[in-house]
Amino acid sequence: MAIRTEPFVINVGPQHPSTHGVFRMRVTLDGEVIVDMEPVLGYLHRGIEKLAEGRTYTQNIPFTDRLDYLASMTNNLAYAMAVEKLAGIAVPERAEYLRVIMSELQRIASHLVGVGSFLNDCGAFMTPFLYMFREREKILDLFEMVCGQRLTYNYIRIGGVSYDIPEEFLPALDKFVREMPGFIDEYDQLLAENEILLARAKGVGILPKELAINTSASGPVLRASGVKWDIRKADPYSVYDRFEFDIPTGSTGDCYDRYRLRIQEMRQSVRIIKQAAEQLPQGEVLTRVPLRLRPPAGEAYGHIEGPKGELGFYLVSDNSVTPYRFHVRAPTLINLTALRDMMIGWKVADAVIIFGSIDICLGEVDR
Amino acid sequence: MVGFNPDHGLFSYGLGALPPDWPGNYWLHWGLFVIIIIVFVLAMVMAFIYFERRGLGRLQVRLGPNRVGPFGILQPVADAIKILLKEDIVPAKGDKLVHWWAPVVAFAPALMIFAVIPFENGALLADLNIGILYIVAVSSVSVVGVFMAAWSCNNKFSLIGAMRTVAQIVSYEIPLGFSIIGVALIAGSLSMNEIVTSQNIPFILLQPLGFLIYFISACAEMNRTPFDLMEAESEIVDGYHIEYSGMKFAMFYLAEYVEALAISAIITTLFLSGWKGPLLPPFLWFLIKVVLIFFAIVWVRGTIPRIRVDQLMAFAWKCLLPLALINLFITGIEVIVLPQPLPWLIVFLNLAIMAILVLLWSKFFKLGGGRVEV
Amino acid sequence: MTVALSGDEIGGRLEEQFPGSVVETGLNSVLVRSESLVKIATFLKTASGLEFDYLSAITSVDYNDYFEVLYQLTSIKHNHSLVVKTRCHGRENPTLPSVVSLWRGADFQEREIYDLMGIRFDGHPNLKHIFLWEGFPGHPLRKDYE
Amino acid sequence: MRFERYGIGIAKGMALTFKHLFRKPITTQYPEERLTVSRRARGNELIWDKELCVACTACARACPHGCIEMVTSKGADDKRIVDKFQLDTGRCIFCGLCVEACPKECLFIGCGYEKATYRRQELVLGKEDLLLSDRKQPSGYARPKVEATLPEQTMLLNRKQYLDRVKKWLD
Amino acid sequence: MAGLDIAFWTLAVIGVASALTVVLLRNVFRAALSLVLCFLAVAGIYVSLSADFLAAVQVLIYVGAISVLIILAIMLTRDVQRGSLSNKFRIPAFFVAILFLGAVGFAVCNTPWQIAGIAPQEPTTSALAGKLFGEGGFVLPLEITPVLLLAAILGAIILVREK
Amino acid sequence: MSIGLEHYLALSAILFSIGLYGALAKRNAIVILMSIEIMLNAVNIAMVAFSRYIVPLLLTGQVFAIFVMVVAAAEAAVGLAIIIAIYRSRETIDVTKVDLMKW
Repeated sequence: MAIRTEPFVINVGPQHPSTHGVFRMRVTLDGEVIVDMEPVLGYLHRGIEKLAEGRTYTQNIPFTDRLDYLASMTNNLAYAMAVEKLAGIAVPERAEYLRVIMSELQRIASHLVGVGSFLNDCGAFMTPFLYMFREREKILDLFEMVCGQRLTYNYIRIGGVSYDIPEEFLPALDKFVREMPGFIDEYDQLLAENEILLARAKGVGILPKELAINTSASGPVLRASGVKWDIRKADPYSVYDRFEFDIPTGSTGDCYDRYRLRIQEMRQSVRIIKQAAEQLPQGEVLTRVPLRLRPPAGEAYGHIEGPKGELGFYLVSDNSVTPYRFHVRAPTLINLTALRDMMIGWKVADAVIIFGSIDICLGEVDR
Repeated sequence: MVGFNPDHGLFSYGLGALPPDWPGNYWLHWGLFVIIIIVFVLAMVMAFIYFERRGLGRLQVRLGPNRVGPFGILQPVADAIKILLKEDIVPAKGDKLVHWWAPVVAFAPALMIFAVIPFENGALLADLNIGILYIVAVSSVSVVGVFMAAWSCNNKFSLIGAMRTVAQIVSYEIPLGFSIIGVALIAGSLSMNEIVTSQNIPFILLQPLGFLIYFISACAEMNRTPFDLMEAESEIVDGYHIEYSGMKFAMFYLAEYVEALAISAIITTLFLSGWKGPLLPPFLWFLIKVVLIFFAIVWVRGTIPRIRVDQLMAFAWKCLLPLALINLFITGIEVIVLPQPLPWLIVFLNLAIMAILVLLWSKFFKLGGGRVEV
Repeated sequence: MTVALSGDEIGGRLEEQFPGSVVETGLNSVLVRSESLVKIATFLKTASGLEFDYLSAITSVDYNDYFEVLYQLTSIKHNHSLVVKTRCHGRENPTLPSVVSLWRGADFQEREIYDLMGIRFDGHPNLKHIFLWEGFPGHPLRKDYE
Repeated sequence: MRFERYGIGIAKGMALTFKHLFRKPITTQYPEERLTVSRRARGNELIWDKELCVACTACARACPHGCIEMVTSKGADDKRIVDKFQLDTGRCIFCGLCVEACPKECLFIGCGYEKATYRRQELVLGKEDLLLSDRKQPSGYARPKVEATLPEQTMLLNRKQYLDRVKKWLD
Repeated sequence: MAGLDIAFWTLAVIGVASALTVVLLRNVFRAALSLVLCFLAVAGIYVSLSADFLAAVQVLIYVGAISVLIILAIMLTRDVQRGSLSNKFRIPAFFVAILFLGAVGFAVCNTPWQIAGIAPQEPTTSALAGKLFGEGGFVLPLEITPVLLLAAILGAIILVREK
Repeated sequence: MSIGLEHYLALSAILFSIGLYGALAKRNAIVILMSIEIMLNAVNIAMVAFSRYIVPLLLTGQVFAIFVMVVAAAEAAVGLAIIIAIYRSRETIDVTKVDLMKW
């Protein structure tokens, strides 16, 4: 039995604590139930794709940092891989290992923020968020050690990584890898079995498997729907084929699955980092490429499994120093496609957590 | 209740704590006591704000406010000064008069509750013989304040908040009332002071289920996590006080903490034998228990996520209310069948009953689901 | 490893199925006529052995003479990929058929291309500006945009 | 979802938060306590060694934002001299590409990070502001020689030892 | 009995004034708020009549429940609210009210009330309980009231339910 | 003259007349309901006053006041439900416009 009331429209965002940036949802409500939802984007559109056409290949790396600012390392990596594919540059082995370590650390950091803010949206008053930020700080410390910045790294370069790691990095990484599983257990203990969270998130915002594939969802959103699709396994890049790790998948594709999946992926990332740090070879870390690189005319699409999904860079070169076309396949923008279907029929409170469980970053959505 | 004749009225029982040879007439005592209570409440609220912020900080492995004064003890003062200096904004299309009065209406009932809280034996403003009923009645008035605030803002978020408020407060008042009646049955009185004096062992042991129900529904009444739906920051951006700033917001903020203090004091009085306790002076015992209860509230806030609105209603009507009714029923039988209560027997009996009921309800009660076809 | 299917082979199959639809074939790509895009896309999505159920990305490139739109197709079932390209001419009102009915993942990407590159997609259910505001002059990603 | 677990999940979470009550807070009390930045830190400043500079403008060309302005002229004995060297730190994104591009290793990025000002024009650093001074610490970014002289960042390994070092380094 | 006098006059003035605003104000929401004030004044009147239990119940039921329901109804119907307007019977209604007032006033003044000079019973709670549940009390009517309430609730649900 | 029964009865009568006027003269259904509540309250005052001054020990008036409150609560619930139902089918709560005896 439903009591119908006058539908009214509210704007969730662009300034709203739970839209993770300047995202706006025009939500039509019937009482508390969402009847219609329309995402409104573009508040953070900076035209990076156009800006990149006027800069050299190397100069574009700092721009990729600013796409998904919560996962800059993987953005660097995807871009560098696209350019390497375009120009046919080989990467030293040590650099490949460092890239793997960095991108897995970045995956953990990004998932920490994603899960933390998801739980915050559920109404847990900042506690899980701060616990997760505590570990994220450690990862940022590690990043600061290798490249001197905590947010916009500009570390992974065309042909390798910019610098070799300092000597204190490996012991610190080792300590982090040893401690991290314990912390992940703590997150599990904190809220994974919490009855209220189960009631809030389980069965809420289901994205069915077929719809997930059809809407080109990627990353944890796709895998939570039960599709075992991870580019690290499906199309192994870098040296991912040398490590043992599992691809966790969800069963129903609800918010709870997406949350659990991120936690499980953190465990897998720790596993990968451990193996990579053990196997880390000696040697060069950067193939010298000319500063004003002129790749042969052509096109290349480099894609990686970013923390938020398939991050791809499509580059067209006309044999000049600047890319002719620079296109970003932004995972979070495309993950938002199914947002309306996931939200309709749920309550306002669910809208917020469904949105949170997709884990978007507006820097990347709007570019 | 101005202008009431003390000689035959409700207030003639009160002020037992004052020495009989205290100079001055009744009204002087009364006025003095009112001032003492207000000062006490405001001081406690300051302390609570500090306590909550520091406590939450420690639960979240950070320090909490520690800059203003030693250990940040003056942080509430700094907050107050900051908030008083803020610009006072009234929405242009709002109802100005109602916007002005809403914080007052929300604040006054919270303060009025303290008229019947016994701080020590007999040390209460008015030992009403309907003490508990008075509390339930007065605290239901604060809904009107929330309503006024929500309406006068002319904001859709605050309107949603108001709708949630009605649903929440009206629903949770029922299990709240029923769990209180269990206590009143055992104590045989509605007067707060008599309830304390009749507690040879704390009623939390005799009424464990009642305590649980009261604690949960009191959390909902004063809209604390996990029931802070009406001001849910991550959903409806603080609900009814979305458009409030400056002094008027301070009043709401204060009302929230006064209510938290009042609830802690009521729980202390009803279930934790109030000011009673060995060795230490009664007032200190009272304070300790109040702070303990408040810590529990803060602790819950620091851990648990928020519940959803339909689950909130389901929880009140399908879980708390039946449990409260069963509890009342069992208590009634116990009071009749065991006229000379064997306290410890009843303690174990009630604990066992509570455990069985909670387990049973865990099996029956379903929280979740909630998609509506549109 | 995702197998990038040979463009020549697929192009041959497509030409067999829909004569005259394939313009040229590249290493891993097929350039098709825009009129037969939806037909070909339906075929690629459903034909056994191909089953490109996942549309990774849509990209548009402005080559001054014409616009090229690329569809990065992936089959999750068979783990292979293919790039389908199509072109549209004319700078005033370039139009392509929409593939939203096949892959809903194209929704936001086609809107983005419409917004930034100015290519209309026939059959898109909600072709509006996505990043820029309504009434924004010009299409920023075009090469002649100042 | 049934309440099958009788509130055990809630109890577990409550136990965890209670445990955290007795843990040491992770807060760093900023103005009094400071963490040392890493040896490769890229702070909000650029340091220029005037003597070594050959005025090749590689740094200006490497900058993705074009916030470095360098005007050179031919001086005596055919050496190029720098007439104007200006960095707009308000637009700088501290990517470090200019430092890497410098062929003579005469440009350093600094460790300093408290550079807030009230006026935008104060963020524009001229020739004199870019020179090395006592108050500026060149960072080891792209400069291994400098890096070797700086203390390492070992917060993750040993907090106490690290904080001691910080104290020492500050004194 | 000066205290009682002051209390009565204050409460009476507040009650009458707020009741007048309820029927005279055009803003329905404000009218509902002054209705709350009127209810509170009536509760005060009960206290002055030493019916303390009744006063608490008045606040609980009228302020806490009925007025909240009324305000909720106002909010639900806010898009058709055009204020509280009067119909064409305003002047006849006014005369009817005055006439009624006159008649009652006449009756009040001309009836020889048999005032019992004894002090009222206090506290009333247990006495009321005895009256309601005790022997010779109102047990049967009291048991019928829940049936009435149940019927009202069911009726309300059926009325607002969607077909 | 100290306060007596007459005062309370007069207050009751005034409140009742106000409520009567409101119930008769208003067009907004919710305001009519509010006026009815005022009338019920006025009656309650009279009953409690009678009880207090004429049979102070019997409390019958208070018992009746309680019954009146129960009735008032039931009336409010049903009345508001009717108003909501009318609002939903007619998009109005103006009683003068609800003259069609048809749902």
